[in-house]
Amino acid sequence: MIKTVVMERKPLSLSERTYLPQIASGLKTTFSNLFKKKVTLQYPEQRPSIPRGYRGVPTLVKDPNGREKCVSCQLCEFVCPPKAIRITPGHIPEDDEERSHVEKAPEEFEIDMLRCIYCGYCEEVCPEEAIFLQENYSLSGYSREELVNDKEKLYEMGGTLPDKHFKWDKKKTDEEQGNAH
Amino acid sequence: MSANVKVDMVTIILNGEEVEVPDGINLIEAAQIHGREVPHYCYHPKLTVAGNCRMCLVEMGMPMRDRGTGEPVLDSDGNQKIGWIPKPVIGCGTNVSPGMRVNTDSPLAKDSREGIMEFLLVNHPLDCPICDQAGECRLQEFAMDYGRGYSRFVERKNVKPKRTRLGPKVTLDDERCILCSRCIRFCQEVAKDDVLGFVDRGSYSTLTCFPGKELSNNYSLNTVDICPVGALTSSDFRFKMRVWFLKESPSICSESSAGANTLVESREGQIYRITPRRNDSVNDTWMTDSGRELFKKVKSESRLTAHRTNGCVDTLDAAVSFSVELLSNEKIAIVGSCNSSVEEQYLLRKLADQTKAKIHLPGHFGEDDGLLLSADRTPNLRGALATGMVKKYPSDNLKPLALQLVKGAVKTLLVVNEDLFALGITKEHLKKAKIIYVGTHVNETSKMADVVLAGLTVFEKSGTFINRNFRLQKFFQAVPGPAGLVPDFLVLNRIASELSGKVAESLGLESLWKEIGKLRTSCLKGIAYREIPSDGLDLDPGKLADLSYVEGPALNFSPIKAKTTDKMKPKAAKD
Amino acid sequence: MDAELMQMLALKVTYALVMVSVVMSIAGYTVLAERKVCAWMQGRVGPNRTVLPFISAIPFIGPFLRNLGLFQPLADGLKFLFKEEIVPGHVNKFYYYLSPIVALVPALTTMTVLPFGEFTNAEGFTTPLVLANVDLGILFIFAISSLGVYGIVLGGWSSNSKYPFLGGIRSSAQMISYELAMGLSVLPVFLWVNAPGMTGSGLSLASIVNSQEGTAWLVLVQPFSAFLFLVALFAETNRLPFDMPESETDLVGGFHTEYGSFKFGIFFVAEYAHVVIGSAIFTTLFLGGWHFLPWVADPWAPGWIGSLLGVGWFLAKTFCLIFFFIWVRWTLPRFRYDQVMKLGWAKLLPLALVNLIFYMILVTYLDQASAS
Amino acid sequence: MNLSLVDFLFYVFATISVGGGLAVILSRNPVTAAMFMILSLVGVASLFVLLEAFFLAVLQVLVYAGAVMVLFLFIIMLMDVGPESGKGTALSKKRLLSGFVAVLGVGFLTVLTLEYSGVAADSGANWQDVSEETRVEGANVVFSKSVKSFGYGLFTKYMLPLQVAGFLLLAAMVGVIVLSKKKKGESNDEDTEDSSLESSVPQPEEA
Repeated sequence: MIKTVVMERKPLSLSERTYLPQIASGLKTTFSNLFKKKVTLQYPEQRPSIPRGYRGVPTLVKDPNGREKCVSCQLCEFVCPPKAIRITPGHIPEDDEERSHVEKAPEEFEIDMLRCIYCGYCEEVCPEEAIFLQENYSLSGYSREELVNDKEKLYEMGGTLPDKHFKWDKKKTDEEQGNAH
Repeated sequence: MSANVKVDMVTIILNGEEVEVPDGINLIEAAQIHGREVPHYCYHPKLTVAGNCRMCLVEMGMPMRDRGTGEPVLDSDGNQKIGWIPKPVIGCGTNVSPGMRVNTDSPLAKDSREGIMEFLLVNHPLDCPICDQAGECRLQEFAMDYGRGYSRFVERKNVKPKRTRLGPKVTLDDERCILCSRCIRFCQEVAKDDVLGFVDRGSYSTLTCFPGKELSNNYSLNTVDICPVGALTSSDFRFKMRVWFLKESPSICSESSAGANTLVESREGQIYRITPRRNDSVNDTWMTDSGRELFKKVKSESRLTAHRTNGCVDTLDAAVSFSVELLSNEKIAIVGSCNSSVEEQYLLRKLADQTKAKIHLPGHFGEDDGLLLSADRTPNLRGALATGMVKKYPSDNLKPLALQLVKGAVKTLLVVNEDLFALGITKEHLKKAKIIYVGTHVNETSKMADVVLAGLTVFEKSGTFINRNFRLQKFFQAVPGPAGLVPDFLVLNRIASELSGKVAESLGLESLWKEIGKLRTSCLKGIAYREIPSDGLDLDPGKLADLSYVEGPALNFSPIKAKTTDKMKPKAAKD
Repeated sequence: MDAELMQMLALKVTYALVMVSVVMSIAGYTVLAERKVCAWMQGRVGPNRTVLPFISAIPFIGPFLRNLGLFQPLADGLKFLFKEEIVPGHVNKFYYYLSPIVALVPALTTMTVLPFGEFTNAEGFTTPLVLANVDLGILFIFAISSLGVYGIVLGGWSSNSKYPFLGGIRSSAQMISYELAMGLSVLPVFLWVNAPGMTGSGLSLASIVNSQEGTAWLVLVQPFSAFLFLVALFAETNRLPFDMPESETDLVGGFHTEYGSFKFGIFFVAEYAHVVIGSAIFTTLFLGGWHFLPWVADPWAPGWIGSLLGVGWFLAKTFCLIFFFIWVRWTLPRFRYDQVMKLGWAKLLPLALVNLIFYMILVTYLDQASAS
Repeated sequence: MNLSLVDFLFYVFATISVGGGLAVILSRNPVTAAMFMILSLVGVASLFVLLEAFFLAVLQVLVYAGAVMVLFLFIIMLMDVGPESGKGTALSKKRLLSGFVAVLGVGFLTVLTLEYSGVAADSGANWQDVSEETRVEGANVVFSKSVKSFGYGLFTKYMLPLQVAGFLLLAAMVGVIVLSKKKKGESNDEDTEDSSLESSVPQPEEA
């Protein structure tokens, strides 16, 4: 059992009770700070370095073949706490050589950045690794409509990310060789 | 399943617990009664047992008897010895018998399930993100509950045809099929349209339509409902919405007097699909394809979304007071509808009594398909009879009204949701008559009407229907109606109140039913709204049974007259 | 009215206008100084974005001025001017409008009796540069500046909202408490200056300044009085560590929480005008006014140049004091309300009394000694 | 009438003082009344300025307008004194009596003023003469606008009245302290308003 020791505060001396020496030393500190190097980041011209794993604006990415990865499973829409995501699912037509085996793709994909709270759940839940919160953090617009990112804008911001899975590529190879019945 | 049939109970020992179950049922049902889930794919309570998925494997044993003497074999403690069957048995194909020992979660049963799950998943594609079944997929659920959680399969998965068109409404993805054969059995046994089958063997086995045929009967979408995986999907609902977003509201199919129980599935005020709701006294677990399409009329172009007086959009207050003005005149006739709910028909009858109007009721009839599409194509013809709105069985036209119009005996017409011009009335007849139209969609009558009171569809309001079995069934609002519209029964109530010079009280279905329950000569006497069970209430038709109904024998239904003459044949359509 | 009177009036009005504009612009730039100094002390750079179209195009000088934020007060003023006037519905309209005026007017009025230099003409006749050379200068300043509290109290009360009200109440209590100590702390100064054998006459500020010419500044003679006066001055100008009426951290914005746009701007400027005037008074009383250095005669010759240099020197001292105000604000935390009250009544007031009595005795003793 | 600037200003300030005084009585809102009182006091101070009694004027503003009235306002606001209701206009005995006293008082003052200002007697002296330096009888003290001589006057010829006034004030202060001091064992919750007031009013005795 540890015994609690009550530390008595040392009584203040007369000079301490007037506070004046303390005030003087405080003044000295602030004065010396006048001439120290400033730490301000001149924001629009200088940009901060973004740490890894930063959660910026959510974007849609394409796979290395430049194909749409999102299959509109709507899990992000489901998991989104502020209901910022709105997806209209759509078919991929059968005559689309590249992607017909994927079957489904979003017809429209909207993220309302006025609602988004940058929680990153959408990125976490995405089974196709199609949605990423990237480094862009400054977002502004003149109207509410402008801040609703549609599919086109989301892909424009997202770009292409390296992909280790090539899921649909494998699927296609399987189809072409091997186990087709 | 009828209550009056005495069911013998037998005692079995389920997971070491002594329980009583009805005699003759299989182990899946028996376990379900006592809260134990036995996972299964091919078994369906309304179909014959196939026993080909092997998912429902359980451990089973019987008390041992000596083969020769039939004496019980006792162990050293003096208890009867249990003869455990060395291999697991399928729950669906094994019926209970007295003293039976069943273990649904013994290590053997668990191990069997895990093995079956692994086999089923060997070739099943990981399509869940794009698969419409995701969220209501048995394979997903059981893989979570009973699967081993990882795959030892390293080879390439089978590739089979995807996006195959089975029929006008059904799309097949063969890769996802687990060959449970539910759809095949449904087509053979219920729809009586034997078009589906398996071809090839082993891993090449594939579900397909027989050559030259397609799955095009009016019950094809039930195969989608019973498919435990995403192999069969509705072409219409395909990729429209994920099922976990959908809100389910119990409703009644308004297609015909069969009154199939349904679930209306909607998201944010928009209906995406209608699925059947199990009711063993009405529709089992089925419904028609045509009935699933009815929701499309809710948002159609021809929908009436605002009240009108003299062709101009107006408020409800104005429209009602104008209607009251018109109805205060002499020579009024009312055209009721078999599509209206019981409550609306009752209020219409009240209105007729107040205005001394005669009610004409046209019927809508078609072919009877012997299942769930009856010859009477309205949901509530018997409601009109039960509320006493009409006494006679309706005919398919309005000739008496036409005659009266010609005679000039009718000056004002209140039409509820019927198109007069489709029922033998001509513009010539209506020259001098004022028309008040209460309805949901634009038709020739609503275009001519002086007052249009826009109403709500069956999906936007609550109420009750009486089906061909004289079964009183409730339906509930699934989606909000267009802005500014109120349920028809409230509109009719306002008109009725204002006609008698009172201010309309706010009215709920509960309080309206207190009034309806007071009808003296009706079979609705004494019924309270809240006491109607969710799966319906059988009414005693009384004298109404003697009318000549048009429906023929069908699923869970035999015409009452036929029943009296033909007592020998039990339940004609059921097997 | 005769022409001479008219001429005199016109001249006085012109002087007053010049004075007002000078003080106001100093107040405006004090705001800038506050923001800059605070930023520097906190390792930031402060306002450095405002540009004027042509001046900023000048190489080197333009960017330099921009970095100093020299045009910021202009932008701030314009912002206050063009912001939407929002008058909350629950306020007492009349007093709500009145209080900013009441706050600003005393701050500007006190400077009428404030001498900031002197002019010696060819005949050697010296006139102090002051709008009204009143004999009772210091009392006048106390009297008028004590009226300034009404602006704050009324502003807090008329806002009809709890935080401004608390700010107003605190402010009035604080002003009353410290006015006493302030008055008592300057009494020894006048006692000293008016003592037999000294050069001062009455309560005139110009004579106080002139009594410090070529000899010790009063801050050296009466450091304790100067200290008490300075502390009371901080409290009277509502500067940290005594900014009870505002106390952003516990009262949102204090008395001006419900004020916006230009009315807030007036409050703001009034506060800084108080600081400027307060610094000037301190300079006058204790720092030798426009005179060069203690024990050093003014190195400039009398005449226009001399008086201009004197005024400049006066301003320089004032600016140093303003800087001190800012410096203290960004160094010290705020006192709690009860601490402020305790300090005022239980510490400052007795100390001032003791100080006064000490100088009374001292002056009498010196008088007796010189007489005998 | 030929108005000089000083005359004109006199009438302006007189109007302000008297009007302010009337408004103090007539306004229903206590804060407004207090503000008018300040206005009235400032008006009086201006009259003092016209008399070239700067010291008095400044003291008037400093003490009354600057300090006393702030306390007034402080109390009014803190106690949350609402506007007077307009009810009770009926003539009660109390009202009649107070009206009578008021009329009597005003009449008395008017008579006194007319009598002693010399306006009624049409003497050559008018009120401006007061500002002239006049020797106080029997003493070498100059009663003037100069602070120095003012001080001399106070501490020589008027020493006794000064001391008496000071003693009276002291007595009043002691009385206040005695009255406001709580008896021992008196519970705090008897009247919460007072105690809350006490805690927020500066209490020099506490330290």
